[in-house]
Amino acid sequence: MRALATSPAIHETVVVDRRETLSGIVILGLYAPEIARLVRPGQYAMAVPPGGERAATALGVYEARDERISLMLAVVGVRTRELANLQVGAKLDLLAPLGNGFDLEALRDDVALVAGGVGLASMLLPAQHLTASGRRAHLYYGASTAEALVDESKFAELGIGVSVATDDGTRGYHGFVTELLERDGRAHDVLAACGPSPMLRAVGRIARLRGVRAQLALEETFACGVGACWGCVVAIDRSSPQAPRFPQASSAWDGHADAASASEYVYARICKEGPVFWSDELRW
Amino acid sequence: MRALATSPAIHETVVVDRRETLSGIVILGLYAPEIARLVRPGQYAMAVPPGGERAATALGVYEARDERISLMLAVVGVRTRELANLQVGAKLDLLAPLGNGFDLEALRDDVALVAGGVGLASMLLPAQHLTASGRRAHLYYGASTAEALVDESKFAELGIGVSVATDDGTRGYHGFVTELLERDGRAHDVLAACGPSPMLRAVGRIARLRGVRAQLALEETFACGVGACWGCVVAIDRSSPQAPRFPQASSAWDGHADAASASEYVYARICKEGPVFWSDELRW
Amino acid sequence: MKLETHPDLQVELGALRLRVPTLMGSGCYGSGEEYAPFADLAEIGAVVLKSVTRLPRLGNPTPRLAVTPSGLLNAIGLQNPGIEHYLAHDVAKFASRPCAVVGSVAGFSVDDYAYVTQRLAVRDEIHAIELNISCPNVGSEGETFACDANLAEAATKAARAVTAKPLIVKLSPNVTDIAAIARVVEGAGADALAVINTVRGMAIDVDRREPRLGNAAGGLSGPAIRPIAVLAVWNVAAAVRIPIVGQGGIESARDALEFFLAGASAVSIGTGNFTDPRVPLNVTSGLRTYLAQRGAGSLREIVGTANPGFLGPA
Amino acid sequence: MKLETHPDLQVELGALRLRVPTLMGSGCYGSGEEYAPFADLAEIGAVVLKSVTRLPRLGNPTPRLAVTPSGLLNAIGLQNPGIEHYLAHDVAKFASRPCAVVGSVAGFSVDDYAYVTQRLAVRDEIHAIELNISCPNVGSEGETFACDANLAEAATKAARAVTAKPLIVKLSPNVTDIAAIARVVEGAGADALAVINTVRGMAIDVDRREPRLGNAAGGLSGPAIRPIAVLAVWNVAAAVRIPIVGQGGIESARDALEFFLAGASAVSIGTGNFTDPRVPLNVTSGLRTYLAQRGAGSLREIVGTANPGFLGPA
Ligand SMILES: Cc1cc2nc3c(=O)[nH]c(=O)nc-3n(C[C@H](O)[C@H](O)[C@H](O)COP(=O)(O)OP(=O)(O)OC[C@H]3O[C@@H](n4cnc5c(N)ncnc54)[C@H](O)[C@@H]3O)c2cc1C
Ligand SMILES: Cc1cc2nc3c(=O)[nH]c(=O)nc-3n(C[C@H](O)[C@H](O)[C@H](O)COP(=O)(O)OP(=O)(O)OC[C@H]3O[C@@H](n4cnc5c(N)ncnc54)[C@H](O)[C@@H]3O)c2cc1C
Ligand SMILES: Cc1cc2nc3c(=O)[nH]c(=O)nc-3n(C[C@H](O)[C@H](O)[C@H](O)COP(=O)(O)O)c2cc1C
Ligand SMILES: Cc1cc2nc3c(=O)[nH]c(=O)nc-3n(C[C@H](O)[C@H](O)[C@H](O)COP(=O)(O)O)c2cc1C
Ligand code: FES
Ligand code: FES
Repeated sequence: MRALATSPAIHETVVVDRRETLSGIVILGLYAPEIARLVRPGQYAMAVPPGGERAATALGVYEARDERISLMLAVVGVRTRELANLQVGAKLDLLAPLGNGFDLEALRDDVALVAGGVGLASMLLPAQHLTASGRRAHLYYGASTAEALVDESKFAELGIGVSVATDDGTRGYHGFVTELLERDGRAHDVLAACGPSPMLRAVGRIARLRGVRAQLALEETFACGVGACWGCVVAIDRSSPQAPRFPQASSAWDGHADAASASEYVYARICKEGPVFWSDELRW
Repeated sequence: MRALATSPAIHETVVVDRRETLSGIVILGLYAPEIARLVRPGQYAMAVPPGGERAATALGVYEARDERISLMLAVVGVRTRELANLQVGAKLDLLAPLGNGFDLEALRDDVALVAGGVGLASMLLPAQHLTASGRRAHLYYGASTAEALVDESKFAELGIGVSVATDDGTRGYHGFVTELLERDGRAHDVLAACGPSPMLRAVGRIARLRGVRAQLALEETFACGVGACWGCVVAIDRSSPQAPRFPQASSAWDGHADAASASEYVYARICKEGPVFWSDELRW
Repeated sequence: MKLETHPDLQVELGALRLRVPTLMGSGCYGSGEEYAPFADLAEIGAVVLKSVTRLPRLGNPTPRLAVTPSGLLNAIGLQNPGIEHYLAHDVAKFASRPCAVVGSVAGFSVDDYAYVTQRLAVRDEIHAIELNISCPNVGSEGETFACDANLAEAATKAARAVTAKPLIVKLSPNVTDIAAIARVVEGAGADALAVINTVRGMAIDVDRREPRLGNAAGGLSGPAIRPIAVLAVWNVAAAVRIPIVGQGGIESARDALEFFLAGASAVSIGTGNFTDPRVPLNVTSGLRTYLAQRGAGSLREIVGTANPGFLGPA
Repeated sequence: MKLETHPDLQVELGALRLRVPTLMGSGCYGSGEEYAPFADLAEIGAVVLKSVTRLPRLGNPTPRLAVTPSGLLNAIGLQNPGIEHYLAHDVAKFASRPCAVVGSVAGFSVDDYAYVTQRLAVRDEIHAIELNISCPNVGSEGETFACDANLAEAATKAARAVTAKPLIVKLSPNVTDIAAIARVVEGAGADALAVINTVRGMAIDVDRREPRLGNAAGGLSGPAIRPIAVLAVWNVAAAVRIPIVGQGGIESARDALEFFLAGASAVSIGTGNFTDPRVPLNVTSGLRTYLAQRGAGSLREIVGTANPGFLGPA
């Protein structure tokens, strides 16, 4: 996506609000006036671990309003557990805003927003932006079970239709959200999605079949989050505007010997060139 | 000290109360009926780290009453920080009660209790026991600064005299608590002390000079806390009843060669044979 | 009773058959009784006893422990009463353990290993011998037996020659090529390999300006070294056919599974017990669930399945 | 201005003089500009650039990172555009950095090291060369240069022969005796040693039953390896007289001090930047406080003071 003119920095924020859903998802409200002002839809923050000893954690900026932002956390490992345990009053330092968000101009008239799990965190700001600029959107939202579906109402309040799916059928469509999207009759000009990789791949396939384009907000294990370590990459078309300038190269560890073996793709950094990519440019 | 007939176990406790002093010492109140019933003065608990990934932490049992106990925490490293961050409602698993506490019968008529820093945590139960059985005691209590002196009132309430010292002179005697003890006119039959090693060594020296005995509750980095790893040892007189049965041995890594080189001491486990030892039996 | 809900966790390390594939690491579990109030020893596979030497040893000066990020440094220095006192006073008690008992032998010369193994292995209370070859050899400038293929081979052969009991040899990660040492030790007659012992390390007290351990250097254990241990197992599993006891930082069934999938037939839990004595039981129950969920009838079915190079116990 | 409140933190690595003794680890700090929004580059000693090879390399398949207890596994696979593209498009930009710039050279043959060093070292934007010898040598069954004294010596000599710029050689901890390698590399003409590169490791995804890294194995960094790194510095400092750049898990001034007291003249921060980009500045300010509190006029005064075997830079 196009580089945005926001300048990231380290911000010292404070937890001012903490919600925990039945399914254990935690939403941390933070006093963070500068981030709230600067952040664009689809950008993220790196949360400095309060106890040190591990890399910072990448988190989408979920809400941003009135000097506050919020983060939505699913506990999957030690880093997210440590963050989810933060209580009101705790300090949290963030590197933000980071990455290139969605290309909002390219999200034209009728947009399908597709969210899987806490991928929802990256969908609210785009939804607000789309409705504010008078465009139509519909949210397809999937989770493992009914309890794990959170905050749909925030989308409905924007006047956005919401269709939900659960893996176990406890609410809405019984199955994956991408199956729901496929079966759904509605035609959309463009898709925008955030969620686990298999879901994003399926969204890419659906877009191809429908002859529309899809913007995918990718997730991968990050270390630096600022483009310094080349750890968070995804294979992308050499011709993509997001592809790093890079001569033809070999792909193997013994690459010293066969630079001639050209490859069609190069690795782009999700944290820097992304996290949002056009699905038809990915080679994954 | 003599082995006590309490049987340790793993207890699942819950934080029911949390106090934090100005100097950052945290006192966690726990619902732990069995420990409250079983614990003897000078025993300790091993706190299972809520996040795993590190050894359990040894903590003296500070208070015990009405199905509750409390722990007093000074944050010195990652483990104590993690525990000090626990909030009311959090679960905490404890291996307890552990170790041999003070030999209360040997603490005869007039006892000087000497506490340094959070060593105070191991002094309240003995103080309660002594006053309940009609014996006299006086508390000498030292800390770095006035703010770090906590809960003296709990001792005063028992009718125990309290003399305090601070390293920076912000309250009480300006200097080490052991200097205060030395200058103090009062004669005591016996000393009982808990605090940092240098303080305990000084208490041992004072006892020797005065011709009385001292029971010292030692601290050392623990790993298992149950006598399994031999990591927490202190050198002790071979003839002490607390000394492990052990043939004469060499002390060096190349001990294969010179078992004949007899030593006067052996290493006893602080967690198992202790944590309380008679100062005149230590060879440290 | 459906097979899937009771997957078979049995494992054989040479002739040592264990009901469950969990051993308690040498030096970390005492003789078992220390942990009896906190864990049901009938539910663990074996306790590996603290290493014993020919002559008594006082052990290292204090401090012997230092906590590091997700790890523990130790330098106990093999404090033990020596084999004769051990045989006379300690070994008889091991008969009452409701799990297998593995004796651990340490030494400073090939002759030490032979002598102590022979003396210990004749006792019925001892079901198998583990050779802790991570001691310096006094004959060759303090080089560690486990860090030199010739010394490792000699110690293994010496122990093998004096006992028919199952012989586990414990390898050190502090080498350039652990697979090469493993191959030599297999050839010398080991029935199984313990992979890995602690990683050399040091912490310095910056206030006192000296090492935090009395012995200066020590051995690093715990979750910090798990990735190092998993790779060592992976590499050894592609080099030998005898079973491997994987160890280093195991605190959960998922941690243990990393070792099984890399090619370990059993696992050992040391420092994990210091975190929580329930770890060994959590591991076995978690393994049962994992296998049942995947319809596997036995642990054996998944051993080495993540490792394309896995040779497999013969 | 009292001397004690402004202790001298300067360090010399051969002819490379740094105002403050902090280098940013190769591969962890990009070319510096990535961290410019978060850290004042004028306050760091040097950025060590991502390693560059003779030919372009796409790098390893994904995933390339896995988080482990207090550690990070990486297998980037030296993704880089190759020396020619690098010289043509990237190097000129480094001139604007307000700190020293150290080029990092990787290779798969002795000739690679010589060639890339020569091409890179002539550029004024590059103030020193670090030789990353942790790559497999294709000529000898994939053995790593840093794990074989002969290969390490050959690579160092080859680089030394083609440049007079300060030459730092980066050693691997994955060896039986790092001090022996250090001695050979010193003899081959290195001006300084970087100790240590990452420790080999692996993590396995037990759900998918395969290694979590696309490359299977990777390098472990971060606080988990700090004790391993401190001991490596301690041992190397007793074996050589050239300065040592200590690294492995540094996140604070206290962490850095462990390395200085063990015998390092400077430190490098890699993974610590991923924890918090303020780590390098916290390290220098913490060092100043530590020295001032002890009345030390310079960092040099305390280097190696915990290590009785310390030989000291000549
Ligand atoms: C741009 C971006 C935006 C993001 N936004 C959000 C957001 O808004 N909210 C949010 O909750 N998350 C978000 N994420 C994801 C979040 O960053 C990760 O979930 C987090 O970094 C995980 O860190 P951790 O240490 O908790 O888990 P890790 O320890 O890193 O574990 C990560 C995964 O590995 C698995 N795992 C761990 N150990 C093993 C093992 N032994 N075997 C097999 N699998 C294992 C875990 O179960 C988990 O699925 C985002 C990620 C990116 C890149
Ligand atoms: C029987 C017994 C009873 C105890 N009772 C209590 C009690 O009631 N309350 C209480 O608060 N504590 C008590 N302790 C002490 C407590 O167990 C320890 O303080 C705790 O284990 C420290 O763990 P940690 O991980 O927080 O610190 P660690 O990380 O283990 O650090 C311990 C010490 O090492 C220092 N240190 C860490 N890193 C470095 C470094 N790089 N250089 C130099 N020094 C360093 C720390 O500053 C600290 O002083 C007791 C101990 C024992 C043995
Ligand atoms: C305190 C302590 C003492 C140990 N003593 C011995 C020993 O005597 N013999 C031995 O072979 N291994 C010994 N070890 C190594 C462990 O058995 C184990 O191999 C190692 O710690 C790695 O596993 P872990 O991370 O699960 O602890 C010891 C480890 C620790 C932590
Ligand atoms: C993501 C990542 C990439 C790295 N890339 C390189 C590299 O290209 N060349 C190199 O010499 N070292 C590389 N390293 C090693 C670091 O420079 C450093 O020596 C090591 O990580 C130990 O220090 P640390 O714990 O502070 O990170 C890399 C480390 C990481 C974590
Ligand atoms: S996480 Fe480091 S480059 Fe993306
Ligand atoms: S801490 Fe293990 S024996 Fe005391």
